[in-house]
Amino acid sequence: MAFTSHDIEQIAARIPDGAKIALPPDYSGCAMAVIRALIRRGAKNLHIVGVPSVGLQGDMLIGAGCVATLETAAVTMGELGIAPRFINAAKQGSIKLLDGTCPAIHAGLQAAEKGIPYMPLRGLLGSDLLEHREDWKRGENPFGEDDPLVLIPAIKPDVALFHVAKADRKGNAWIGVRRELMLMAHAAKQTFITAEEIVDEDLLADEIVAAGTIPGLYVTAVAEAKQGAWPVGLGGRYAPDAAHIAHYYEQARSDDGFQRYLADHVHAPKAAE
Amino acid sequence: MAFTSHDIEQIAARIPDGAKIALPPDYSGCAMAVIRALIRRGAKNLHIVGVPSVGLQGDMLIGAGCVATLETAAVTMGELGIAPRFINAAKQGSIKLLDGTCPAIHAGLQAAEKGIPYMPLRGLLGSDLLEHREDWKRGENPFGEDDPLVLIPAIKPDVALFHVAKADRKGNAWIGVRRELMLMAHAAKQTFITAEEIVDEDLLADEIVAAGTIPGLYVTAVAEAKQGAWPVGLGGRYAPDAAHIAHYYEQARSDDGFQRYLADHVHAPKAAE
Amino acid sequence: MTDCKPEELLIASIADMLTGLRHVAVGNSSPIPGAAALLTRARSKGELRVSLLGSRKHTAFTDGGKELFDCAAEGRIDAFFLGGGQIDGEANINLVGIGDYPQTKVRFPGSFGSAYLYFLIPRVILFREEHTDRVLVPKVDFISAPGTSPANVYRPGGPHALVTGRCIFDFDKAAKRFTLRSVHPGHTVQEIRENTGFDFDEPAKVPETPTPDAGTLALIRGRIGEEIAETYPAFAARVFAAA
Amino acid sequence: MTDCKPEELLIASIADMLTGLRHVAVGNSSPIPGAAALLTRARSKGELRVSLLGSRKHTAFTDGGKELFDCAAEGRIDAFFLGGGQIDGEANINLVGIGDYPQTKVRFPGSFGSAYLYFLIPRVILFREEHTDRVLVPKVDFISAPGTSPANVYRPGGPHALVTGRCIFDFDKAAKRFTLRSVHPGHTVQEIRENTGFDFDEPAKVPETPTPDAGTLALIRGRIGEEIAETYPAFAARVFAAA
Repeated sequence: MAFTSHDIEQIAARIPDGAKIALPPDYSGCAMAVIRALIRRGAKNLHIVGVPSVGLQGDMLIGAGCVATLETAAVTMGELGIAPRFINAAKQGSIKLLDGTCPAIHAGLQAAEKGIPYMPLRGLLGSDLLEHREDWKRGENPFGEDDPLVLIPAIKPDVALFHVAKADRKGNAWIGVRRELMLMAHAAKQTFITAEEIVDEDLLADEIVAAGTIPGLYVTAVAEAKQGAWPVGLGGRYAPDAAHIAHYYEQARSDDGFQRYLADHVHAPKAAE
Repeated sequence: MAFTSHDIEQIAARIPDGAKIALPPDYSGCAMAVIRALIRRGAKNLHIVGVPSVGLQGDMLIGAGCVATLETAAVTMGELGIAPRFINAAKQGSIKLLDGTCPAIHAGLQAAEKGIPYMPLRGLLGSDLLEHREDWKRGENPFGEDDPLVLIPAIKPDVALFHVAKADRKGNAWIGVRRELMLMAHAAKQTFITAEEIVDEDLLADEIVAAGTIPGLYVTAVAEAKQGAWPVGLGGRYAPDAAHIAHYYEQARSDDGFQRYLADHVHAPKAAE
Repeated sequence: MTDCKPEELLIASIADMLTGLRHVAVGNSSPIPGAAALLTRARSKGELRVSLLGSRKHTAFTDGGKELFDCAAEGRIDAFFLGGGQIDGEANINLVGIGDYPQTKVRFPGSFGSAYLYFLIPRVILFREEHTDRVLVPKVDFISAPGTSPANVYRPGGPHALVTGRCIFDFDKAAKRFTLRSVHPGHTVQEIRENTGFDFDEPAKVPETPTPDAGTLALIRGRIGEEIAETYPAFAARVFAAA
Repeated sequence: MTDCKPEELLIASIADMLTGLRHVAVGNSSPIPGAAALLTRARSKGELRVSLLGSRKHTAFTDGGKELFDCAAEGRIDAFFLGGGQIDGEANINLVGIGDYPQTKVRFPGSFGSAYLYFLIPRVILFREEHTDRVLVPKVDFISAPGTSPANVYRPGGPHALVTGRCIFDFDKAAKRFTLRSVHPGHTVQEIRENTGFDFDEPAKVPETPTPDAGTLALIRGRIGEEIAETYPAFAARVFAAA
């Protein structure tokens, strides 16, 4: 409960091997600086939960061998195409895939947020997703007749990790309309946040700002990280670095290229931070 | 979907007799001017859902004979004591009581918001609430063993009705941290809102304001009502009119007194509006 | 000692039960528990977080009415307070009414969140100043929330103690019984027996509830009085104005 | 006629399918459906609401990632668009991969919200520019979302039409079959048969897809081009720059 202030490497050190880690899509607020630090520290056996999909973060962690299980509605690099290291791992069968669908991931996190073991959901019946998800169950609507439903178990991440525009010294973090980040923080056991800036004023003091703020109550630690979402960008602040992402996409299409990318941009001293 | 601008009496006219109507507690944002208009138009057989409890609005509607069913976690006049017309009706057995508990009301509305027939919930087992709620069911956790749960059916109000500080000409309504109002709007078939002021700017245009705003997508009609929450007050804008509420409390303790209150403050031409 | 008001004794006694916790929530219309939580926070050097419902300043929820309940279900709230129009010897509480439901002879406001929070928050402190056999009954007429549950019911939470204007009881979940912990100064065990509708255990020698020391009293009358006045101005004026 | 680009034909054709609706949502990476929805909105005099995912200006959600799905489940979205790495003759769609799951030979990004929205949104328009027997297959290798469901499955939504770079199909839910509605100018029924992996019905005489009139084309190239450029600048530059 006691909120602490950290640097990037400290946060990466506090995310243990084997953790179930919830990550947002590229457009929502990605703590890319921590992702690079996780690769530097050689994180292993992570269980990634894409909320509800995952982009560059997932591809990099998979390529660097940090991932054992991937639970997501999709892995996408947007208009560039399909995430290359993810594709490679899927074809090789080197990671366990828990293919899902966006609303089921949100529902699983909402179940964790409410402390209930599962959430019933419409749709899904007849999908091969349901065939392959041994953790999902079929159920019946107890308030109807012959009305099948799918029951999605709670998703309780060990860690939620994301990047925001602004946090304060009490750990309150402003996310605006990106409420999936609040859901992640509510559902997860620990929440680590990077912020473009850490401000002195209390973000909960102003009623307008408070409406888009995660209370520090849910936040384990915050680190300041200028351009912390680079290269994927941060909505309302800075655009994705399209040239760099295209460079990544080209490099990551081969094993060697990906290793060169890591050497140049992740392991190189203070590459981007 | 097409949002329209109305006056108070028009809104009251569009809330039909027999409607299931979701109302917030006194501290959240009460459309008191519409409540008085509903009494003036002689609304009948309303099913009130307190989200999760209800105060003066409920007591007035019950006293005026507008209510057939009351579904709520509590009826309270705060520190004054217990709502007098509610108590009278409970003792007389003149309205149907669906006594609930706050999280079950929120869960029922969330089920409606998600389009699912029910939401499982912890707690409640062994409570006499469960014994008397024929619409609640007992269930088992399909992901556990010998782990009983309570299943709360979706609460889908015909109408959500509340008061906000600010709305714009597209029906967007700013509610700040009062997210239960957003849940009500999501869950209800129609949402009627009164606002202290209707502004020209688009409340969704600014990223900070947008975070606390219900999109017009969910709003059926908005009416401007200055001091629209009088006498219960509007958080951040004006305090409850404690003297008036105390006067109500005294009057409402007798049938005659309550009728005098209605004559003076509800039926009197433009009493408070 | 003699100038310690009953409210101050209750505030200090409850505050002691909250020491070492991380997060205490306090419901509406609860000035004494609220002041107690603020007192513990003041002494905790920032370790205790307090969520005071109804306060703009001392609450940090931003997700609407459901957040308190979700937060409790997530295991993020360590202590809470519940009252009751009736409380019985098995710690069942009744916030609905006296007589046959639904047409009760006496009607209370309703169960609020009790039927949920009593199950999920580890340390629920029952608080009711009025200590009479009208309130403390052998068996409640309506169980808003039960004091205990069968072993298969998910229940990390439950009753920790019962604090009244006359004494403090501890609750033993296995035995489903209250035990008198201490009697407030000026009250007696016999008086408590006479005014309690349920049977309870008591130690061979029943201690007196300790009164707050001078430092604690000064803190209550100073900073805590100011902090609680934001939410409960009438209470603060009545109890602390002449202090 | 001859200066109508293929993208403009598709935009106008899809827009016609949205006339009279109240709310159309468009997923990410969907410039042509997005432009179509904006075109219908422009002609609807404010009656149509468009939620364009990925757009700051043309979307109005404020409740996070779940809101699109909740909104669909509440019945507040009338039309949506889905694609597919494979689409079969029963309108099953595959967004996962080709070959045996999980170690597929070809892997697609994943199912996104298809397994849900296909059930709940009344008018789902399948859109895939590439019209080959690689995409339009007899039977998908993996069903991300099925085209039809048994009668007892809650399913207010489902496939309405399939729009490709060569033609438009209607879908008959009872027969579980596509019927050719129209062939785009410059294409033939025979060519479509050859490039479609599944069997489909066709009317005695297959009409040509109507090209947009001058007013519509001007609207597309003017206001719609500007509006869609906010979210898809590269697409807008490529299609509308020389217009």
